[in-house]
Amino acid sequence: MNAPLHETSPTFDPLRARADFPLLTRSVHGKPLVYFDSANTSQKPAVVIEAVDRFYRQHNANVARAVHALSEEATTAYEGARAALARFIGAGSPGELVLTSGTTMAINLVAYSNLQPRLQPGDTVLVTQMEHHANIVPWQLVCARSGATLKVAPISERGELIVERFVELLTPEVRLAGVTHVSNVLGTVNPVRELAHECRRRGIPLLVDGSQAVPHMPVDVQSIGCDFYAFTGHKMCGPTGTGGLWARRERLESMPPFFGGGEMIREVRFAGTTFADPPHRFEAGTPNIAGFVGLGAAVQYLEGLGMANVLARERELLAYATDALHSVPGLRIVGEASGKAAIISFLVAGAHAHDLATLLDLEGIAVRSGHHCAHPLMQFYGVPATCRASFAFYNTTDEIDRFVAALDKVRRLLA
Amino acid sequence: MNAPLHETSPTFDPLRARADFPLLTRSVHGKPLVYFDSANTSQKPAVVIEAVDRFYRQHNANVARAVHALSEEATTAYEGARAALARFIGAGSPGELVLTSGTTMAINLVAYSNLQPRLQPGDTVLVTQMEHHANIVPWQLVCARSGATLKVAPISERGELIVERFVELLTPEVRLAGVTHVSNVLGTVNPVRELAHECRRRGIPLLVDGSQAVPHMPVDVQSIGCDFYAFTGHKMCGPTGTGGLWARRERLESMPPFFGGGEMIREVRFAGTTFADPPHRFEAGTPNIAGFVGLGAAVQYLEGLGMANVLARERELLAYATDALHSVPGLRIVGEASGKAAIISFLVAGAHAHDLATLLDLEGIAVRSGHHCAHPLMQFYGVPATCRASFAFYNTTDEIDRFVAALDKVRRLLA
Amino acid sequence: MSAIGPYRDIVLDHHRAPRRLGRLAPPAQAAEGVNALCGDRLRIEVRVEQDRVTAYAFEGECCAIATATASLLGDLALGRGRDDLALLERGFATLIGGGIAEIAELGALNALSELARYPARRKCALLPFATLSAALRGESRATTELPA
Amino acid sequence: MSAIGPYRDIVLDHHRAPRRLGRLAPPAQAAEGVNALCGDRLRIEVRVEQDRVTAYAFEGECCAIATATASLLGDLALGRGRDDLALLERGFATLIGGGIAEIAELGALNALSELARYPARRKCALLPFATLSAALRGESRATTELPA
Ligand SMILES: Cc1ncc(COP(=O)(O)O)c(C=O)c1O
Ligand SMILES: Cc1ncc(COP(=O)(O)O)c(C=O)c1O
Repeated sequence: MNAPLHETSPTFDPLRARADFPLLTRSVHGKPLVYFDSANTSQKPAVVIEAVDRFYRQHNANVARAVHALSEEATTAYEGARAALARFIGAGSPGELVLTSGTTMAINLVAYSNLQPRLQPGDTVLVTQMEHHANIVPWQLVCARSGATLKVAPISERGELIVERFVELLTPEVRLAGVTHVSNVLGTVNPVRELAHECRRRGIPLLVDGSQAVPHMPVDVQSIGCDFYAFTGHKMCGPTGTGGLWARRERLESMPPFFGGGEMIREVRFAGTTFADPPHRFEAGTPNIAGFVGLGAAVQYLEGLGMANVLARERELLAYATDALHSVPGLRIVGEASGKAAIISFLVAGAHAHDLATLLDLEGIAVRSGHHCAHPLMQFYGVPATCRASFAFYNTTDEIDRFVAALDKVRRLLA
Repeated sequence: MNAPLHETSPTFDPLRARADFPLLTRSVHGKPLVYFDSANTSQKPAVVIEAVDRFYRQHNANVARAVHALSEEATTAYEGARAALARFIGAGSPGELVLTSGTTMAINLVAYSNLQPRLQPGDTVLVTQMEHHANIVPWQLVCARSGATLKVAPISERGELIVERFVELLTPEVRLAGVTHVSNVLGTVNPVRELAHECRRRGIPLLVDGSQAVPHMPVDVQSIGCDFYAFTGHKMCGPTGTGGLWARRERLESMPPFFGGGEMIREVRFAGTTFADPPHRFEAGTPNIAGFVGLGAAVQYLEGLGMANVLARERELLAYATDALHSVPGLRIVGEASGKAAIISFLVAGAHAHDLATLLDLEGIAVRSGHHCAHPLMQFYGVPATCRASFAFYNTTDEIDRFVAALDKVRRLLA
Repeated sequence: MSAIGPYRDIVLDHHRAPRRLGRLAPPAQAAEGVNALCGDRLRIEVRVEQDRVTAYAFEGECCAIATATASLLGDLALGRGRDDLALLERGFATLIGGGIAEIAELGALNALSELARYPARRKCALLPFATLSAALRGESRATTELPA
Repeated sequence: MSAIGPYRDIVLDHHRAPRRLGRLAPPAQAAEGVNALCGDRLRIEVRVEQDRVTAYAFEGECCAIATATASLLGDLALGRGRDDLALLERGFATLIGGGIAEIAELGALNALSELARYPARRKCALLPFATLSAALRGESRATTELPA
């Protein structure tokens, strides 16, 4: 559990890592693909694709339901993935990790099973101005049912959380705080340890949305000290339809069941049903078994690279790209927090984000344009949309050069 | 939409179909595998495995979020799968089909979003004695929150729903009825059209659990006439973590959002969020994109076989197996409804179900033992567990011969 | 870099120098078109006399595709009636949906036919059409996102 | 067909003819072991004198693995104290978990070591142990399903 998983390894070779990703050899509109949309979803290394494939060809069966050999194999693989994930994020034990279909479900589970039963009229939930809709809308939905309200901690123009204001807003009627570890639009890395400390002092549970952190840096949920940590598999080299909710054991134990069905029960009677212990209490029905087998392989792959190496490599790419973009006239970077992650949102004077993205796509370059599921953040900056280039360790400085050159052409075309 | 998808085709060749399933060539404990656990999860044809693989290697991107080419391809593939599924089950349009992670989530969605807001103390929900936990526990959970209760329609010793009693129980305080199309333990095929007719006459929404029907027979939700139809992808040759909820458009439109997050919104503001139309309103977050691409391929595969052929072939296997099992001394089949599906639960005098299953597994034969997520049905028959052999079109009579011979050996060993 | 994909020269030209930008003096019929998800927002005003559009103006914050379409649509709309325009709207949707290669009556708007290959951007080009037809029907708002 | 997998001859023998089946005359300490999910259910009664088990009986509706284990456990338990049995319970769990090949003191119970390859059935063999230790601790119920 305490193995040094996140050591830098002298053997990390970015081009070798890149070669692990079959999709990156593709072309688009006749040009070699430059994939700068990893914050949306990451590409998958061959080992992950093959793990899913192999599961279906050799071990496919339902989990925890039958005594036959295939079912044992499937259960071992599925629970093995849980254990690998738990270790990867620094959980105290696999029993603290509920496997979900992604971050969105993880947060909804907390909203409906942990928060809603405690929520009274007049209570509040605190989030920040930079949250993804997944860390806003579930709280809005349960607040609306309970007469509670959502409060918003402000950010600076640079895109940094104003920590003192966040702390001031941690007033006694706050029942839960939700903050993203890393902003999917700004790249801002929030000081989640400090925030968790402030929350814990006040007895307020803190949920950290780790969607953009787990794929890009060493994460240790226990040393963060939060109560809930949500993340999604498809952004961390894993299959779609996978993710997890880590929670302190006490929290999980006090949460009533939410989804009903097979696997989460101890005994079903029409006169009254008793439920399994966590994490199974929260995993009703047949899970995405093959997906989690793939996610287990993704974790092993990332551990092999070393998350410190991943972080270091992506910092290099970020610095290189930030520099290069400064040469593009009329370009403004949205989100300039110090120590940010490898995500660059930008605006170009006189060019609409969607036009930029479509024209870049015609050059083979995939960036995302739009609101990035963060309407309130767009409202804060007073823009309908931004373009976003987001990097992963498998990207290269050559790709950044192609991107910046294309952006300059495209900008001139639209001007 | 009205193409004759379910015609029998003279070219259906069971052994050729079997060869489409890579896992079926495996051995277990040194013996060639006999997989008789398809009611638990089906095996996957190579075309499905390859569709998932190909998606990750060539088209992987998030859906409906970016304008770049990969994202367009992913969105087209994902929405194409929705359309194929909708057509396969006879939906009026793809917009009536909410994609979920499986039957369990589909039923929970109805419980929390459709039923709970309408439920008052004194109201009831009607289910049958033969339901899977997925069609019991969600109703219990929302009933418990609302002071409503669950009523149970009885079955006969043969395992048939007593239709007159079901109809009598459709009293005015019933807010919803839930019935399985095909029992996963007994193989009983319920007269869902008739039940839907009786429910509709009384204005009671009917949810049909189609988990065991869609994979094994032509299904046309509109001609059934129910309000909700839930099904799961992993039992119909598709990937894990996929499934769907079909619902009448009026029902979906009147349902408030349940899971919050990206994709299901129109506009998020801290002052108040507006939501997308169905089905997207109910699909928060990044879906299991690759899984649904695989499920689309599964539908195409099943359409290629012809569901009428599948049904006919499985009826042959059922008749053959039922006959053969009658030769095993002390064996009793649980569930003898007429016209049943290819599922045989059985008990052997003096032998515990789990011992039978483990010993059969040592002979390479995978059957399920246990309560099959149907505790109340086990209580009805007064047994803790049964053994269950469930067949799919890819099974053979040779396999049945091996199974029956092994069962006879095993029975004698335990006697 | 020159004209590429749906960004043909005429499209770029109308994006850079939109025609009939602004507002009409009353009386006029107006509607707002809003694609909240992508952030396009425009206002179209028309004057209708004897069932024909006799004046057209628009303004908004839009992408190049929507702006150019709104600009080109002015030419098309003038002198035409509501039914005629409804028909052309359907024709335009078919064109950019890839259902047909060219529709003579759409004139310069045929330049947008490349959108057949960019489904995510079709709603941008449809927004001005939807907004115009809302204005003609006396409705105040239109969207081409998430067709109900 | 003869002995196979975890169903060694001695296991089959104790399944067919369980020893010490029934109940004890009072005074006795008893506990119920229930694995609701798989349906195993047994009752173990013991008499303890001077910290040692001096009598043992069991009954129940169980699979062959649980029945044979409960039967073999009687031999093991007689004459032993609670701490000693707790140690052997841990040893047995290690044995059937594949952590060790044989534990001399477990005697005939070593026949169940094959369960290392059948994880889903381990809880069947552990149930009699857990039930015995519950009885010795003065608790009334035990389960080996879903360890909390
Ligand atoms: C009749 C029935 N209903 C519901 C389910 C639950 O399906 P899932 O586990 O895929 O959600 C099953 C299968 O496990 C079933 O057989
Ligand atoms: C910060 C953040 N939170 C939540 C999510 C939602 O993740 P998912 O769609 O996988 O549930 C995302 C990604 O879309 C994200 O970037």
